[in-house]
Amino acid sequence: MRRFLLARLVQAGVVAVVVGTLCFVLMRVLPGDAAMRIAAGRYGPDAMIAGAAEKVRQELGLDQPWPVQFLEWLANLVRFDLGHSLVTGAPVIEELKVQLGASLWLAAAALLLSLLIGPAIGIVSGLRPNGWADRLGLAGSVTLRALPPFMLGLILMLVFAIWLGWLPPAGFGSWRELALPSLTLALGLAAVSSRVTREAIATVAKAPYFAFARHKGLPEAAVVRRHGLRNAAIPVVSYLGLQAIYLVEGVVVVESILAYPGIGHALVHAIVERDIPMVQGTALAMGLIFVAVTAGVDAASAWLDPRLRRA
Amino acid sequence: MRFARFLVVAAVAICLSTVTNSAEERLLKVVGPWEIGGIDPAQSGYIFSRLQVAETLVSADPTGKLIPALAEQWSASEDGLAWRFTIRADATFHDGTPVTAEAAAASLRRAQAGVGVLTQVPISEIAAEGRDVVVRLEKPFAALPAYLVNFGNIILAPASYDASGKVTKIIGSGPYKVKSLTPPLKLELENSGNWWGGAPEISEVSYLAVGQGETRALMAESGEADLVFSMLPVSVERLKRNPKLDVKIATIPRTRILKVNAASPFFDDVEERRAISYAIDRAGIAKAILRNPDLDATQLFPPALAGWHVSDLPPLERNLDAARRLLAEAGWEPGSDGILGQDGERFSVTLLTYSNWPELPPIATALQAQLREVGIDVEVSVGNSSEIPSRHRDGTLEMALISRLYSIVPDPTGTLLQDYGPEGSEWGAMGWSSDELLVLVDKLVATSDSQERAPLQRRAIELLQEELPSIPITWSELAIVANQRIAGVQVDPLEVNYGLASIRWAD
Amino acid sequence: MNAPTRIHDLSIADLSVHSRAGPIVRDVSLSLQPGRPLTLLGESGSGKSLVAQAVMGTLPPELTASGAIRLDGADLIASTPDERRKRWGRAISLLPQEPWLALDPTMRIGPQVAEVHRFVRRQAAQRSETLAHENLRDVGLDHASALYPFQMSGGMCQRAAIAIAHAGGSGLLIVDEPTKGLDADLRDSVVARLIEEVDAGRLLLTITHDIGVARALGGTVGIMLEGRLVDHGPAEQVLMAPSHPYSQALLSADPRSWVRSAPVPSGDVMLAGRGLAKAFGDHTLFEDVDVEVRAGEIVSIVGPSGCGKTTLGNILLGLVEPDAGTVERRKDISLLRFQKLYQDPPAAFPPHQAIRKGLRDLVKLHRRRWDEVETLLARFQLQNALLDRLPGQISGGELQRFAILRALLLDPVFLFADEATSRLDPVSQKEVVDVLLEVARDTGLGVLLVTHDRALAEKISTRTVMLARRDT
Amino acid sequence: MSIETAFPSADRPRRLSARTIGAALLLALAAFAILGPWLIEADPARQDLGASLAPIGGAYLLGADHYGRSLLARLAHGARLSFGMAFLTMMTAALPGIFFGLVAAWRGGWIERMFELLANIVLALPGLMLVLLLLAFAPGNFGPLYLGLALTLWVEFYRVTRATTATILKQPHIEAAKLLGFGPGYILRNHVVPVIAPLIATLAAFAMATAIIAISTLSAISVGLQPPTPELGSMIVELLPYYAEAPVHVLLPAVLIFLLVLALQLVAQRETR
Repeated sequence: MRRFLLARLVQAGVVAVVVGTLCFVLMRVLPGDAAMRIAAGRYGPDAMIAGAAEKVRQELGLDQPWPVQFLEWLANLVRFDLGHSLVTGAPVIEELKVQLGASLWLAAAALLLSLLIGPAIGIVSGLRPNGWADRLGLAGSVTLRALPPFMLGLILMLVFAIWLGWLPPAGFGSWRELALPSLTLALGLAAVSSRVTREAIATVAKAPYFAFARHKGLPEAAVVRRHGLRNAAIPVVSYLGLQAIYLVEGVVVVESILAYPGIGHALVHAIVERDIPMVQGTALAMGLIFVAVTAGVDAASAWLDPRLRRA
Repeated sequence: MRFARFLVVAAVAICLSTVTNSAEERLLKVVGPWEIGGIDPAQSGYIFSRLQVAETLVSADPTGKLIPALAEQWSASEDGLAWRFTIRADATFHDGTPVTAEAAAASLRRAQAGVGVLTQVPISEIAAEGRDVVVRLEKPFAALPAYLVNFGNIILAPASYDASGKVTKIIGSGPYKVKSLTPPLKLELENSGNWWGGAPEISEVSYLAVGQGETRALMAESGEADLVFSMLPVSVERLKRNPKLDVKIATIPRTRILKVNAASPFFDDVEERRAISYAIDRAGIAKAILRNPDLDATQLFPPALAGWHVSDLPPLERNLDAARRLLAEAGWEPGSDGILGQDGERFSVTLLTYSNWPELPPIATALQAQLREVGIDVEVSVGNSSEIPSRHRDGTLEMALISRLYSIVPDPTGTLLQDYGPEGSEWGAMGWSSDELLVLVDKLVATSDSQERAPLQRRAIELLQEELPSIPITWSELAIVANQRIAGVQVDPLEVNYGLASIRWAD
Repeated sequence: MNAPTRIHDLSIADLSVHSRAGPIVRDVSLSLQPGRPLTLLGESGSGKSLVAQAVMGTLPPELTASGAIRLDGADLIASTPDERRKRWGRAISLLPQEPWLALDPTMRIGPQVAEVHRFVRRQAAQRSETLAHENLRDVGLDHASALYPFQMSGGMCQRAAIAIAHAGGSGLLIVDEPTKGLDADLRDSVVARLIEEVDAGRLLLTITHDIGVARALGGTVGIMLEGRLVDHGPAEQVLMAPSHPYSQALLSADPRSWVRSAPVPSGDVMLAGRGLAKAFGDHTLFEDVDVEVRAGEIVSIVGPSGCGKTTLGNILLGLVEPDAGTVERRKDISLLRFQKLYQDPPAAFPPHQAIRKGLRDLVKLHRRRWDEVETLLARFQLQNALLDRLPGQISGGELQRFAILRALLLDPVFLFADEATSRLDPVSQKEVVDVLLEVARDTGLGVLLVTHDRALAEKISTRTVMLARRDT
Repeated sequence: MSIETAFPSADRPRRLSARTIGAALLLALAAFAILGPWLIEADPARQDLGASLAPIGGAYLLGADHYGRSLLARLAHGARLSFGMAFLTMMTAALPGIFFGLVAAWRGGWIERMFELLANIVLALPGLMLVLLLLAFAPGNFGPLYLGLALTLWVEFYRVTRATTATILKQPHIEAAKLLGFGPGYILRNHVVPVIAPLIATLAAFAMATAIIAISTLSAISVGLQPPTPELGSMIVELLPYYAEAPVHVLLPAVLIFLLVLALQLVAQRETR
């Protein structure tokens, strides 16, 4: 157990440094005058940028040689200080708290929703392969996967916000604003997870231990509950982990269409405005989330499948 | 199946809470495109000014006439080198402290040291004397009060700044005070309770920044927002048909112009610039893209801008033959591929623009297609707005489509001063300058007497029309959608202040 | 242990099983009483398992059974799926083949037994656990209730399955290939266990292709061929004096009844291992083993599974590096002439490549002539038609002979036969072994035979090396 | 895959038909994308503001967009663009992915560990960020867009190839083939490729689908390709505000994307299960 955690920590460290460095280098070699862009980001296109840019340059010490700036960043990183946003001037940590927080809420809600939809459908289809439920599920999943997320988002917006008028088309704060974006994401996820679950269940249903459970005389419900779900959950969980990773970045589209203040939204702006600390911070956060998620998945799988606990 | 049960429960829960939630508490919901970056006045002061959280010394009414705000009156010394602004006695900041001349002077000094418009005023000193803020100048500058209207010069309480002089929170003096701020998208306001103008009609306001124009329209239609700012032209059509909504439109002193590099071989000759102007189908653009034929910019300023629109000026219009003729005279011959050329050089230019204003890229593509017809090959590059200033400075800019605001101070003089100075400016002329215009602008800056100004203004416009240092394309309008739940909404073309305080519930 | 619900008689009358294509089991009549276990012998596809499935009521939907199966008067064929299902665990229980696959890999053994008390016999959770523990103790697994299947040996899993049958308290026990995948010693203990079941008053129906099991169980024996019951009677009679020719063939195919015919070495040492040792992690397989194989002889390595037989063979072939010791090969002989036969014939051929393609490429690669293949085919009685099938479509026996044929194309001097016949039914095993012996004799091929079947080793090997399992 | 062995009779015909439908659809779309642009002489960038939102039928076969550009022409070029880009991206991702996968599985050891690390880093880097960063180099250009996508997509190919190949190489028939004197080349051709080929085909189809969606999505949030490039995603977003006046116009590009991805999905069907 301790070795597991240690390994993860090391991995996290490596990811942090690699990702951060990579962003730094990329942002550095980007064309265009950073100070100008930051100024534009700050004061908007109506302002007289040129003058502002000079002030920005001095204020942020952008004229320092880049090794100095990089070492500074590293040093701060060790102190868990991600620096200040060049544009808003707020500490990156604070910005992340808001934006990453929002995205995580969104992601969590989406994941939960997709868990309510996907596996449920998957189990129903998997227990009767090629039954009508299965075919319906397949059709649905293929259709959903063929829809670009932004189109799905727009469709849902038209249906729920305009025609039915149930939910606000945009914004954030209460669950009502959360509903549309998370549903958009959830449907996309469920489209795949339902099939994964279906495969898993169908495979388990043909396993000798599933048959033996029946031959023991257990009632069907008990067979499915005690010997079906857990075994089927193993592949599903490891797959969900993968999804969760794509989720965190998949939110960007939904965010920009549905005016949701998430990490993707922030990332796009940060890159356009050359807000290096924000980009590094965001990437860092995402990288660490990746590590955390994989760790979580490993733990979950180990809990589900004792065979993985060997050694 | 357990999951099935979950599903049902969830569904029921959602429906129920939809019902319960549909009964809204009385909160004025405002939606606009502007995100709240930092809270420094120079950055997002306009939001706090428009939402009446913070105030400036001087304000302007929708016609552009200067009106008292925190300063109940002001006057200039004979030589025009010293201005006195008297702070009204009954003004208090949201933290309860009175608005003193010293506090106001501090805010202004800070603004002057920053990057805002005040940096362009020849100020030698800003001091507080009793209830007066005294601004001393190096040379007469009649437009000073107008400059103070700009959002960069809002007056904040001393407690708003930290030791280093950085703004940490917005403590203004307006009818609304900040309840909560979630950058970059959300701002919640409540009745400040101590505004000199009396209590606002509606005491709770929320502002949400929504970047996508289409989404803003949907929010208006779905009734999720009471007041929505700057609608896309296309949605306006649709919204007008909606019985539950009022659409209010005002032409604003913002013109979309084609900034050309008059130093480059392509545009060095005024005939060439005229040719370009002839090649452009403004009417088509206004009709098809802006959905309002009246926005066709026949000259730099729209009729609404009193004293700055010369009605009998020959309009800029499309005339392909004239365009071709002028280009031919300028020595451009069509090449084999239909693209013009002059001693081996193809008439092929890059048109920079940016998407901060969603209509710019479409207009750019329209221009691209139209210029192609007279044999000019244009490559559109949509980038960051900062590229235009930087390319202006290193002189590599060829053409840029920009949206220029002429009411940064209510009086366009300020902008003209910026844009058509001796060596041009990043949002104005490039490689072009006119001594006559410089003289005109200097005079305009020095006097505030409209009788004196009128001929000067007229001449300035004519000059710009003849010389076309930058080519007007279309004027702009501000479309506001108000739900009929609310009444008393009026549009401020200068976007100084949205008058939220006077909005009330219709019922 | 809770006494089994008494069942006095299972009688099968004129049982036939039909598929769309036609009957695949014809008029089987059998009967089974307490104290006299019934064992069905026959090669795979002989229909013996179908009979068991008919009794259990687990025939695939596309198959239909006719005739009568009476369990104390109740007709099993006539009964509805629900009625059948009600009997599972309560009246009839099934010992699955390869129990380590039939136990839930993610659940401890204790609960897997307890749930039978809980959900079948409706006991309280607490009580179920105690009962389950008793069941486990009865099969000598009292320490194992907290183990997961993957932590238990094949034998333990086998016994756990029996404990589950006990828990249900059924009176009829159907056992499907109880010794599949178990080595000799374990086999005997399983058989002993089954006899206890009979003594406890259960009816026992066993399906196997292992004559040893049938002999050990005694009682009644039936021999099936192509869906027919060709021989049926008391064990001693059927197994001593079989009436039907197939029965005779089957019995004579049992290594025990072979005449010893070990080839004599026809040349000098082809391959020798000296002082070989190998360990995986901290588990030592063997130490200081000496083997040498001379031309034309068959050397057998015998030992229980997991003792490192295969590894030893691989070391000699140079596929695995020994931890200690040396392997001496004749320098003047190309490595290509040291070949190997695999335990699972289908796995030794690329699954999606027709046999012909594989052989053609081999012939081309080593510039042989195709007619050599033709002659070998004739010699091993392999029809040309088989050449165009995929490995999956050919019986194990034939496939193993193709493997030998393939090896012979490189005229090998040494062949490592790794459990080469353990997955084959007796008859095809005999055929393959005969081929091996013949080849060894004619070509002076030295064979290293790895097997867990002592009888087989005794009968055909010049010398035998014993490896014991060392449990560390 | 297990399912198939279980229900051959029930499964085969349906699955096959789904795939054939997909294949047919894909062919039709490919034809439209390849032939369309030079059968339709109309210039997709040619504006005619007079004919803004011209109705379907009429002068323009599929109507005209808000600038009066022929939708038919734009759809054809858009299809070609999405298709071409997707294919290019897929190839650029697949070739190195497969190659690395094979090498890693074959050589194992530190080479494998190195590739694993590389793959993990790429996974940890938000793919979106990679694309955005690269796009920032040359906004609105094809190069960085497709490079960024390829950079994020190759991992999938690598992992599948490596995993499958590794399991194949463990099987006895490989050892047998080696003992029989067959070289790596032969083993690769006859033992490995036949097994991984269908998997790769599936991945390829999915990768292309992903690429198409990603491209259109990026232009939809206006960080992708630039006007007047007839890109399906940006076409939808450009036309969206007019959904009240000309709903069909908005639907056309949407439907085209949908069909493209759907076709690829269907083609990929069989091996996915």
